[in-house]
Amino acid sequence: MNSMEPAHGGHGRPTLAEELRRATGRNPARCYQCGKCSAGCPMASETALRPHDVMRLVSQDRREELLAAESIWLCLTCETCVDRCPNECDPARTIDALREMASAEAPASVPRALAAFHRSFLDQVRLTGRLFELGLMAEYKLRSGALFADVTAAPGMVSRGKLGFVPHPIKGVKEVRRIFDACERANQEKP
Amino acid sequence: MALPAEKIEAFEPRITAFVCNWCTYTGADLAGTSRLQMDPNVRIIRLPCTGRIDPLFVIKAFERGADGVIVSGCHPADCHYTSGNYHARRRFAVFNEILGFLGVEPERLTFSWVSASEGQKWREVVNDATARARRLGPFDAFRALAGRSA
Amino acid sequence: MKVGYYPGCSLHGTSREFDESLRAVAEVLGVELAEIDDWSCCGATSAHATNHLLSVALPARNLALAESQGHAEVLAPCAACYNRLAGARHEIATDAALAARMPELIGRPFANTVAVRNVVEVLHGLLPTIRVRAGQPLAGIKVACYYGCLLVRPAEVCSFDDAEDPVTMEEVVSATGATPVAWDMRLECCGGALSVSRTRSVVRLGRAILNDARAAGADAIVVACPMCHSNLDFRQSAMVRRGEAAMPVLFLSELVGLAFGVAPDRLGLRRHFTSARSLLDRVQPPAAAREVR
Amino acid sequence: MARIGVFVCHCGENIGRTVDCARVAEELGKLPGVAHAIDYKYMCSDPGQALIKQAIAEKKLTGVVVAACSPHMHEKTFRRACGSAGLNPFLCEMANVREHCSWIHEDRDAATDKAVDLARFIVEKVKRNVPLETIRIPVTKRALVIGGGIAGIQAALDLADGGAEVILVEKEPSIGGHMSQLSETFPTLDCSQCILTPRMVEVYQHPNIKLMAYSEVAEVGGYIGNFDVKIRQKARYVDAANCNGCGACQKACIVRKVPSEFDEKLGKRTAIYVPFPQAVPNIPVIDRASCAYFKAKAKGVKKDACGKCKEACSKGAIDYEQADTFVTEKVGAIVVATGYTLYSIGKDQPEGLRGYGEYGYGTIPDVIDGLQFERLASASGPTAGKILRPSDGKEPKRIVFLQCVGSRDPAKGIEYCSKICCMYVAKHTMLYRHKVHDGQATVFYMDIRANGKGYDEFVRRAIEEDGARYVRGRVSRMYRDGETIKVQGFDTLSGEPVVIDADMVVLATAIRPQPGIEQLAQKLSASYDAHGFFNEAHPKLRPVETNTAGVYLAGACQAPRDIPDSVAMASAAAAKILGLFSKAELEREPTVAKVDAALCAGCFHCERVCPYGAITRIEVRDRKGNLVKIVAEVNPGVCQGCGTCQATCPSKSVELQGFTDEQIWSEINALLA
Repeated sequence: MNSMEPAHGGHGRPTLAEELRRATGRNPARCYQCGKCSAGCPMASETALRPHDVMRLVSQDRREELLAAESIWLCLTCETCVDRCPNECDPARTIDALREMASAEAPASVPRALAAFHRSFLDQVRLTGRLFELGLMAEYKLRSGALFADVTAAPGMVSRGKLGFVPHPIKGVKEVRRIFDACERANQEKP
Repeated sequence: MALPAEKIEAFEPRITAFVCNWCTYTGADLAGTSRLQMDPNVRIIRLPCTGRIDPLFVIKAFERGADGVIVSGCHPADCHYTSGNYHARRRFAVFNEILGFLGVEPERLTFSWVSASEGQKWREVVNDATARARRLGPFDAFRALAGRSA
Repeated sequence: MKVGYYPGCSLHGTSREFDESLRAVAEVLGVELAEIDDWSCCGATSAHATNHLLSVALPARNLALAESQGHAEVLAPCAACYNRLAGARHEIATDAALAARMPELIGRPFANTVAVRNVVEVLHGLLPTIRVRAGQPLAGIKVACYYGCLLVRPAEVCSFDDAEDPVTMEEVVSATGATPVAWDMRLECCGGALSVSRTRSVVRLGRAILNDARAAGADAIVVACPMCHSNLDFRQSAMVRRGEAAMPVLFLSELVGLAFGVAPDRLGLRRHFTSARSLLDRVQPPAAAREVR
Repeated sequence: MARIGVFVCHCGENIGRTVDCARVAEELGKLPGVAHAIDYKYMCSDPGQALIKQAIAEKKLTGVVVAACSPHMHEKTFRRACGSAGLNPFLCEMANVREHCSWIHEDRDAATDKAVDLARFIVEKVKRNVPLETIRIPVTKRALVIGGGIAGIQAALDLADGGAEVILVEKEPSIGGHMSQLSETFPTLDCSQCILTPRMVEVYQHPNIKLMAYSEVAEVGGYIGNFDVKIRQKARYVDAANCNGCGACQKACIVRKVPSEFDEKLGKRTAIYVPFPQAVPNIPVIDRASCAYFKAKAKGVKKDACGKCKEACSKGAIDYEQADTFVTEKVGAIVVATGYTLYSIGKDQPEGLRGYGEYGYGTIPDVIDGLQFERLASASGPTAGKILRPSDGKEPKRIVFLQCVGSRDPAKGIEYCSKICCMYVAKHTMLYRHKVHDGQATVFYMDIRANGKGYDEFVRRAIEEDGARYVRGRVSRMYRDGETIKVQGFDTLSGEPVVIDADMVVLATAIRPQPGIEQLAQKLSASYDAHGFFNEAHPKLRPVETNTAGVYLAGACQAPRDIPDSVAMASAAAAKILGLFSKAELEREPTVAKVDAALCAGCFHCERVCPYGAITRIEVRDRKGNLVKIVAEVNPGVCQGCGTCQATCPSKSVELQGFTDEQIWSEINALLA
């Protein structure tokens, strides 16, 4: 093995920690498991894996387990963990990067509701350049199957003038679509 | 400008090493007590500290027939004199660029840290520098110049 | 004073009253909000969670637009937009390789020169004027300033105030004549990112915030984020239990507007799901001289 | 013309096996200036040395080159031999043909060629060697100890008992340092004051110790054996010679509510005060900033300024006109024992540090630090040893202790471990339980570092016998909820978030060097690390020395240290100094730099690069006394001989003796045979 190559986890590919270090610019090995991130995490009481658990599994190279975990999709990206981490780790950014990897490598593991939400959101933006919230809701409900979950919402929204009308695409919508394409291409080209 | 293979065989480069007394000289001593065999092309000149090494020494060595030069001292933070090696590092970072300007291939100068416990590393430095000089061939730019002016 | 204005999608939709109240307040303060022509969505949480490059490129397009339209700074009232725009700006400023890629990626020249401001920061910069223009209508009203997370974190991006002990929103509220209360939950996340997809988490988090504000004696909660607002306002009926009083949730610009004597309807207060009536009843009738044209 | 003798050693077979020693001698003998060249089986043996001595006498040699083993092995041997034969020892040098040649090569021809080269270089060098004299420096057998905490006290007593005179300088009104504030000490729980105060009195009474309390080091000049130290004695406004320590002035003082530094602001003192009853010396000082007399004077009040203490003093010792005085002392060695200060979590921080906003920046009442807890637990403290909350005087039934506050927290600016907190927190939980039997102590920790004799047993005892609850995790946030403090943490061992209601919180804040340490280090030309701790000369082999000869370290000025460590360092420093003082003169190798004042252009690049501060500036004047120029001069007592100045000097006017440019050039010139 060439010593110049990045660390391997004994399975012929870079370790998860190494990949995340490249993606986030922060070294996951800095985590010393003090738990301060999890102590301040607003979702800690609901998730199976707390931020420090995620960092721990990263350091143990438990890729499949992490990418399949629902917990990474429950992060609110409130960044409390980032600001309070004593050792300058970035659990939120790490979780973001894991989500990206999960979407690419294990799309089936992405919780349906969330995948639907993000997909609907981005499709809206790609389509018109902006987010049209009524459109988002309709599409989200169709995709997630949660057709009646928020059924109280829309009528009140409309009567309060909150949802507006279906917008025209912005002038630069083609520009926005090009950005989407370019970013997706760049992601696929990543080793 | 690499030499053809048969000439590489015949050419024995001369290499001068300027080393500090406390780390690299002692590391080379350790290589000796450990009987680590290495290329016999390197001649050591002992100085108290890499901080004492004037870049002009290096130019002078090339002028006097060296085909390669090694400058080696204590690792950063381990200098016997606290900071001499830092001054050396700064000096040689600048000097490296000047070398090219002078017409000396920068690969002919090796700058390394070898501690008193790194006999093995000293052998690698010596063998690498020798192999590099062998590949680059004799350095005769100065010699030609000296011959003309003499 | 003229400032580039990036309303973002929410202010054109569910948080229309944020836009309306902000424009009304800006008029009184003599601030011209120059909307960035042809702005597009910042990508918010969804780009952030799925494609990091996209989450930088989408804001970058808007910053490039602002740049080409001659703005030195841009106001992004929505905290999510602010966070994404400021975050992208910071990331590009600290990553030379990323900066080099940007123009090609977004198909525009881009020098990353535009500063990103949030609404608290901008109003805070106008404190003396607010003090002068505010009458006494809010005297005696106690307000819980809720920062949430996107406005102050991460500290290296949102450096306009101390991430753990911010004071700017309280100072703006004091300038309006209302009284900020001391409370503990002002920096805790309301769960905005899961607002649609996981309502029960949002209810749990929101309830804790409402309870703490109530315990601190607040008459209303003031926010500067459409997501916090929609969570605490729209979903409040699910958060409160029988017998607990409703807690009006106002945008900071709405509160400032009330202090200026702007009519509640012009501030969009009727669009709220949780009635602000209990609060409006306590607002002193605005003096005629203060009525805004 | 030089007459060099070359002596080639076979080292039994060690050299002779691969190097043709006879050929080396023969080749060297052909060189111009070589008057004598022989080879011999064992040059270092008595007969070998005799050969050298004999040749020096018979051939009138002007230099000797021994081609043998490493100079690190036998340079001293051969130089001594030359010296005894009447040749200046520094005219003898070695060529290393064993470690650097015979042992690492197999090809006999190549090895022999190389040996000839190596010896030739040295011959060319020795031709340019000049006789050098060993440097002798007189030693003043007095030591200065800076800092009167336990480390300074120990160093002063050890030195004084060893017969050296000592000047002990302490910036506070009394010696005793932080140790005098402690209640009981780990791991034995013996009373801190009970073991410390006798040592303080001993310092005061020791005939060899001159105690200068309420004083600071202003300037340091000179070098090892010969320092000149200027000391500022701050005005006490009390005449020490007349004061009998009766305390009447303090009873009379009308300003009674100044927060006491000794009690960490938990207690009060008067404006004229001694920090604590056992203070040494027991002489009060007037704190100008809070004194009614000085305040009135500052406002321009002409008469009727307070003056109560002056009226009360039967000895007439109060002197409002007293001013700072300066004295200069000559000492041969200096011990730095300036100790530590505690990091505080407040918003205002020195450069490079950040406070803890998530813990309320120190604004939440009843959140105190470790030293404050020591004062609460101390029988001589403001609560007479009762554990009471500062805010309302109630006894806290639930105390939470937080370890690693500031320490091991690069995000706040400190990455190191403060070393003593694990132990004193365990001690605090014990003291608490011993005083509040129904109280519950909870400790948030990351790791327990109890690596001393009896240390781990001590922590176990806190947990097993005294009921301390240890939670492994850092606290994310702390906030006030009525009278209780909510402590929001995470138990990483059970994997659960925890919120603990506390009546009081004690923060084990990081140990930092004393403020102003950088300025002191600069005065001493000693180096310090990124945090301001002094650097030891070598982390393993020279732990109590600095890289400035004659300056030593003891205690927490070098890194966080507990009492046993500090005392051990102090005794070690004292032993080093007593060793230094055991000689009438210091002997130094003459390998030091020397400036040619005629050539020096006064650019002072050398001054900038010298790691030892050995360069001073001197004025060159003409015969009429007019200033011609300012040039550099090397202090041979301070120079360690690295030669960095010489390589840096643009005008080539500084030379390292023994390694002059001429000597090195001639070695390089010899590259081409």
